[in-house]
Amino acid sequence: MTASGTFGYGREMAEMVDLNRLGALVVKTLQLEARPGNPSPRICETPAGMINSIGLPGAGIEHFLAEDLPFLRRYETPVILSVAGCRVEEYEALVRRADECEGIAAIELNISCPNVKQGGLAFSVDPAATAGVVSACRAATRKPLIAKLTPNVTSIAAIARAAEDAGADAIAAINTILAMAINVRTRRPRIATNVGGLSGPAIRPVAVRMVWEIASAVRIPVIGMGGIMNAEDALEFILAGATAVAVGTATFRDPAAALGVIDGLEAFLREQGIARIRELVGAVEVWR
Amino acid sequence: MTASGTFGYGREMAEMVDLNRLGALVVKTLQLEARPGNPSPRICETPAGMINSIGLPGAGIEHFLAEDLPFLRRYETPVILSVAGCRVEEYEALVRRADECEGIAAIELNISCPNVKQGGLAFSVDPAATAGVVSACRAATRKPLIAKLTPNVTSIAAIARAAEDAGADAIAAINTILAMAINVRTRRPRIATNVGGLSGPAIRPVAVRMVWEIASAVRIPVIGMGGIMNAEDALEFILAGATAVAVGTATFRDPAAALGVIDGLEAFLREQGIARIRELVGAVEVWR
Amino acid sequence: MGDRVAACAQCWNLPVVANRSPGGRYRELVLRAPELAARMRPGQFVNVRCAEGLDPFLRRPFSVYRMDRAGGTFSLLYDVVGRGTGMMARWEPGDAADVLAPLGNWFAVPDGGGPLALVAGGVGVVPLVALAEAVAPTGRPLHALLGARTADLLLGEADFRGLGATVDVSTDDGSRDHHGPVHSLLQALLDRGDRFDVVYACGPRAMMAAVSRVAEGAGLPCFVSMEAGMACGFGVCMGCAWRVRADEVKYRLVCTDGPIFDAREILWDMA
Amino acid sequence: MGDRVAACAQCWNLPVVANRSPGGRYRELVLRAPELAARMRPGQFVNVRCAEGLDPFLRRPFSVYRMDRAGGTFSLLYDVVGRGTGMMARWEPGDAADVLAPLGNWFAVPDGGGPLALVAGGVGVVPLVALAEAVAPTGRPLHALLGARTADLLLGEADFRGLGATVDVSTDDGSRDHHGPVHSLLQALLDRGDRFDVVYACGPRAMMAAVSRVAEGAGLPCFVSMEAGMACGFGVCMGCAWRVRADEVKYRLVCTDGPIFDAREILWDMA
Ligand SMILES: Cc1cc2nc3c(=O)[nH]c(=O)nc-3n(C[C@H](O)[C@H](O)[C@H](O)COP(=O)(O)OP(=O)(O)OC[C@H]3O[C@@H](n4cnc5c(N)ncnc54)[C@H](O)[C@@H]3O)c2cc1C
Ligand SMILES: Cc1cc2nc3c(=O)[nH]c(=O)nc-3n(C[C@H](O)[C@H](O)[C@H](O)COP(=O)(O)OP(=O)(O)OC[C@H]3O[C@@H](n4cnc5c(N)ncnc54)[C@H](O)[C@@H]3O)c2cc1C
Ligand SMILES: Cc1cc2nc3c(=O)[nH]c(=O)nc-3n(C[C@H](O)[C@H](O)[C@H](O)COP(=O)(O)O)c2cc1C
Ligand SMILES: Cc1cc2nc3c(=O)[nH]c(=O)nc-3n(C[C@H](O)[C@H](O)[C@H](O)COP(=O)(O)O)c2cc1C
Ligand code: FES
Ligand code: FES
Repeated sequence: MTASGTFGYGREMAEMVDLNRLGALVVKTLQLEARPGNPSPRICETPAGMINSIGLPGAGIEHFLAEDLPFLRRYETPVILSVAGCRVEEYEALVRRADECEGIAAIELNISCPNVKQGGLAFSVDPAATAGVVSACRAATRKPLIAKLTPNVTSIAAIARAAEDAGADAIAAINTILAMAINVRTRRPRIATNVGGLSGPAIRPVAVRMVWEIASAVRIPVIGMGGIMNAEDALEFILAGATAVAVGTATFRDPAAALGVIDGLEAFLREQGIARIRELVGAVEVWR
Repeated sequence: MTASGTFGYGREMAEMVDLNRLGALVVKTLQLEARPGNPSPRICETPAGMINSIGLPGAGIEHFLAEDLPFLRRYETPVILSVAGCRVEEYEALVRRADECEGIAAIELNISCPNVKQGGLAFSVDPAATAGVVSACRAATRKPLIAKLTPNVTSIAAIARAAEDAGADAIAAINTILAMAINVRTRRPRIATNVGGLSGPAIRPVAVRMVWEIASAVRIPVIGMGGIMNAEDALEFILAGATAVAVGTATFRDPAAALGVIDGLEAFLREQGIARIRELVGAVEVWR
Repeated sequence: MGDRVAACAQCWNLPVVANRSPGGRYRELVLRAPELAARMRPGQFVNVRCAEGLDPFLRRPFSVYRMDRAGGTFSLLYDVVGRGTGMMARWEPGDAADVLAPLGNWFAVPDGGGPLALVAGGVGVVPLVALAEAVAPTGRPLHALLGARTADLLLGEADFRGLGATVDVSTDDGSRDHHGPVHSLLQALLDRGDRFDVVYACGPRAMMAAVSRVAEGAGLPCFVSMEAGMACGFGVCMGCAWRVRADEVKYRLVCTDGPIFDAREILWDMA
Repeated sequence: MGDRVAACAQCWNLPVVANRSPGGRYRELVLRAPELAARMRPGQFVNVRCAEGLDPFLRRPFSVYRMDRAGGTFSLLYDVVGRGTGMMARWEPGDAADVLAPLGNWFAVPDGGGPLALVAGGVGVVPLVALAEAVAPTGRPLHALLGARTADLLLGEADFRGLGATVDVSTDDGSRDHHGPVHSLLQALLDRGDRFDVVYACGPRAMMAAVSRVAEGAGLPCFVSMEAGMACGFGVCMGCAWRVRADEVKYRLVCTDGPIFDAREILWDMA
C-alpha cells in the first residue's frame, strides 16, 4: 500500500510506477473544500528522515471524485480515500459522500494530521474524541473504515481500542511524530508552521513498537507504516502484528519503493519457504 | 554536560577526555542497591540512532559514594547524581543520602527510564505521579533537583509544569523514546526486553520540539538533550529554550563529542560576535 | 498538477565520466546517459542521491548544465556547500550515480529572432548555459549578463563566449567591469538602448526579484528558474510550494509547475 | 570496570595502505599507524567508523590481525557481511579511516614452553593469527586447528604456516582433511595423545562452547575471544554485557572485561 500524502492522487505516479502492482492506493487526504495548504518552507531534512508541514492542500473531495477518481478506476488497484475535517460533522459528510461512490474500497479517517490548525491531531490524542469521530462515520457508511492514529500519545493502545469499540474496521499507524528543527544562523524554525511531523527511517523503531502495542490490544487488522524503505523493514511491521504495510517517505527517494517492498517480500517468502505472508503476521517471538 | 548513562561514572572516560573541560558530569543512574541490569542483547543500531535497554545496572549508591565520587572530586567539574527507584520512598532515601555528601552539585531524578520493570517511566507519564516524586525529594534536600522527563507522553509541557510546581529546580529532557526492532530472520526482537529506548540523531527533531514546548511552559531552566552530535545541534536546543545541553549517544561514536560541542559553541559565538551564550537561550524566531 | 512534465522521469544508474573542478568550490559532474542527453531540455533538473546510507536522506536537485548529444553525456555544475555536495565531490570516473530524471518544465523560447537576455547570479548560470547551448545553433543573438560578488567567483563566462553570446560582467565589489548588482547592469543596458525579446534569470532570490522588476519596468517578459527545498521532485510531497500572486492564498509546486516560472506569477516577498 | 584496559584508547585518523582480498568475501585492510602497531596486543580490537554520514550510526569492531612494527602498519581481516563492512570494502589507498583504538584486553600466555592450541572457526582466526605472530619469535610450539564449513572458506592457513605453526584443518562437509566440526578435531588430537598448555579459541558461539567443553574435559585452560553487539567499545554504554557463571545474575562487559575471557567464566546457553 501507499501512505496517504506520499503518492499524490496516484495520477502523478502513473507513468513512473505500475499502479496495478500496488496492494492498495491511499490518496492524499481530502477535505470538503479546496485548501491552499500551509506556507512554505513546508519540509526539511533530518537525520534519516524529514519533517513536513504540508497542511492538507487540495482541491476538495468533489474535485477528486470528478477529476481523479475516474482516472484511478482504470486500474485494478483498490482505492482508499483518506479524509479529514475540522469537526465531526465534516468527517461525517465526507464519509457519507464517499459512501455513495463506486470505486472506493475503503475510507481512512485521518484524525492524526499534526499540520492543520483545527481538527486533525486533536481527535486522535484522546480516546473519547476518537470514538466520537469513528462512531459518527460508522453510521454514515458500510464501507470499511480505517482509523489513522497519531504516535504523539502516552498510550496508543488505548486510542486504538477506542476506535475499535466505536466501529473501526482497521487501524492505520503511525502518522508523523511532532518535531522541530531550527536553522541556527537565521534562528528561524526550518518549517513555517514551526512544528511539523517527522517521518522516514528515523521513526521506524517507534512505529514498530506502536504497531506491536496496537496489535496486542485490538482484534481488527492493523496497517503498519513509518519509515519502511524495503522488504525487511516491512517484515518488522508484519512480525509485530501488521496485516498490511504502507510505504510513505521512501517514495520520495525512490518512486518505485512500494514495488521494491512487494518484490522483496515475495523473494523473502520464497527463500524461507513460507506459503502465505499471513503466517508471519504477529509472529514475532518475544523474549520473556 | 554529559547525559546520564552515556559517560559511565566519569572514571572510564578520564584518560580519553579532559573531565575538567566539561560543564558538568551526570553519572549513570544510581539505585539504592546493586543491580545486574537487563539480559542481553541490550542494544541495537537503528537508522541514525540506537535502541538500548540496559536496565540500570550498577553497584548501588553506597559503592558509588565510596569508590567513584572521591575520584571525581579530584576534578573541578560539578558532579550531578542521577537516581532512580521503584517507589517514591526509594527516591527520597537516595536524595536524602546524596544531600549529606559533599561534591555533589545537583541531583537528577530519573523518573523516565523505560527499561526498568517498576518505577522509571511510570512516574513521568503522569503529572500527579511526577509531582509526588518531586515534592517528596524536595523535602529531602536543599541541593538543586532536576526532573528528567520522558518523551513518551501526549503533553510533556503538562508534566514539566507539574514538576516545576512540585519544586523542581530544572527540567532535563528528553529521555529515550520507546521503540522496537525485530530481526526478521530469527523473528526475535533485537533487544531482550523486546522494547527499549531510542536515542541518537534520529530523535533530535522530536527532542527539540519538546524542549521548546517545555521552555514555553515553565520558568525553571531546561537541560536539553537528544541526538546532539555537534555545536549546531546543541544550538538548536539552546535557541528552542534550553539553558544547558547534554551529549549522550554521540559519545559512543566519538568519546570526545562533548568537548567538540563546547569548542564548536565557542567558535560559533566568536564568529557571530555574540558575547554570552545566554543571549541565545530561547532566541528562536518563530513564524506567526 | 504538472504530471505531464514529470511523467517520464525514472531512476537511472549513470556512470561518472568526469568530476572536475572549473575553479573555486565548483565542480562539474559529467554523466554518461545517451537517452537523457537526447531528451532533456534546458531548465529541467535532475535529483541526485548523494549518500550510500540513509544520511543525508533526501536526493539533491541540480539543473542540467551542458548536454552532449553526440557524446551521449550531460553534466551538472554544482557548488560544494554541504554534506550532499561534499559526498558528490568525491565521486570518481568509474563510480555510478543514482539519478532521478528528467524533472520539471523547461524554458519557453518565443518565436522570433530578437535577442535574448540571460541574467545569471553565481551558480544560477547553470540553466542559462543550457538555454544558450540550445538556442545558439539557431543563430539568435544571446546576451549574457553575469553577476558575482567578486571576479574570482564568476562562472560560465567561457561557456557563453564559446556559444557565441555577448557577455557582460558585473561584480558587487567592482573587481571587474560593471560595479554593482547584476540587475543594475541590465538596467544600464536597457538605458543605453539595448532591446531584448525576453529576459531569463537565475540566481539568488533577491537578485531574481530585482531583475524581474527591471524587466517588468521595461515591459519585457521575464522567466525565472526557482529553487525550493524538495523532498520528491516529482509533484507528490507538495513540499516545494511557492506562493504565487493571486487574490487568495495560492501555491504552485516548484518541481512540477516549475522550476521555470513567468516572473509575474511569483510572490517575491515570501519570508 | 576494566577502565585500565581501555584507558589509552583514542580516535586516530589512519591512512589506508591497502585493502585487498585474500579470497571469498574477505578483505584485509592495512592501516599506517606506527604507534598503534607498536602498542597493540594480540586479542585487542579496534572500532572503525564506516560511514561518512550518520548511517550506519555506530562504529564496527574488528580484532587486530597482523601487526608490522617495523613497517609501522597493522591490519584487519574482515568478512563483508553488511552495510558497514560493505562501505569499508570500497576504501582505497589514500583514503583515511577513523579508528578508535586500542580497545579491550588481550590474550594471556602462561609461562612455560609447552605447545599452545589455537582453534579457529571461520573469520575467528583473526585474533589467533595475531597471537601466533606474537608467540612465534619465542619458539614455543603452536598448533593451529582451523575449521570451516567447506575448504573454500578456509582462512589463515598460510599465516600460520608462515609463522611456523603446525596446521590441521577440519571441514563440516569433509571437503578437506578432518571431516566434522573443529572441536571434534581437537578431541581427536587429544585422544591420540597431543598435549597443550592452553587452548585458545575464536569463532561462532556454538563452536567456542564446544571447544571449551573439550578443553574442560581434558582439564586444559581455555581462553575465548567473545563477540557482542557494541555501541561504544570502551565500557560506558554497558550494551555489550555477557552473562557469566555465578550464583546470582551477573554480567561482564565484552569490550572492557573482554573480549578475551577464561572459558570457564562464560555462560554459553544465553539465548
Ligand atoms: C531546481 C533546483 C536546481 C538547482 N540547481 C543547482 C545547480 O545547478 N547547481 C548547484 O550548485 N545547486 C543547485 N541547486 C541547489 C542544490 O540543490 C543545493 O545546493 C544542494 O541541495 C545542497 O546540498 P548539500 O547536501 O550539499 O547541502 P546541505 O548540507 O543540505 O545544505 C547546505 C546549505 O544549502 C541549503 N540547501 C539545501 N538544500 C537546498 C535546496 N534544495 N535549495 C536551496 N538551498 C538548499 C541549506 O539550507 C544549507 O544552507 C538547485 C536547487 C533546485 C531546487
Ligand atoms: C570484539 C569483536 C571483534 C571482531 N572482530 C572481527 C574480525 O576480526 N573480522 C570480522 O570480519 N568481524 C569481526 N567482528 C564482527 C564485526 O564487528 C561485524 O561483522 C561487523 O560489525 C558487521 O558490520 P556490518 O555493518 O557490515 O554488518 P551489519 O549490516 O551491521 O550486520 C550484518 C550482520 O552482522 C551482525 N552483526 C552486526 N554487528 C555485529 C557485532 N558487533 N557482532 C556480531 N554480529 C554483528 C548483524 O546482526 C547482521 O546479522 C568482531 C566483533 C567484535 C565484537
Ligand atoms: C510529505 C508528507 C505528507 C503527508 N501527508 C499525509 C496526508 O495527507 N494524510 C495522512 O494521513 N498522512 C500523511 N502523511 C503521513 C504518512 O502517510 C505516514 O503516516 C507517515 O509519513 C509515516 O510513514 P513514512 O515514514 O513511511 O512516511 C504525510 C507524510 C509526509 C512525509
Ligand atoms: C546506552 C544508554 C544508557 C542510558 N542510561 C541512562 C541512565 O542510566 N539514566 C538516564 O537518566 N538516562 C539514560 N539514558 C538516556 C540518555 O541520558 C539521554 O536522555 C537519551 O539517550 C537522549 O540523548 P542522546 O540521544 O544524546 O543519547 C541512556 C541512554 C543510552 C543510549
Ligand atoms: S518536491 Fe515534492 S512536490 Fe515538489
Ligand atoms: S560496548 Fe559499550 S560498554 Fe561495551
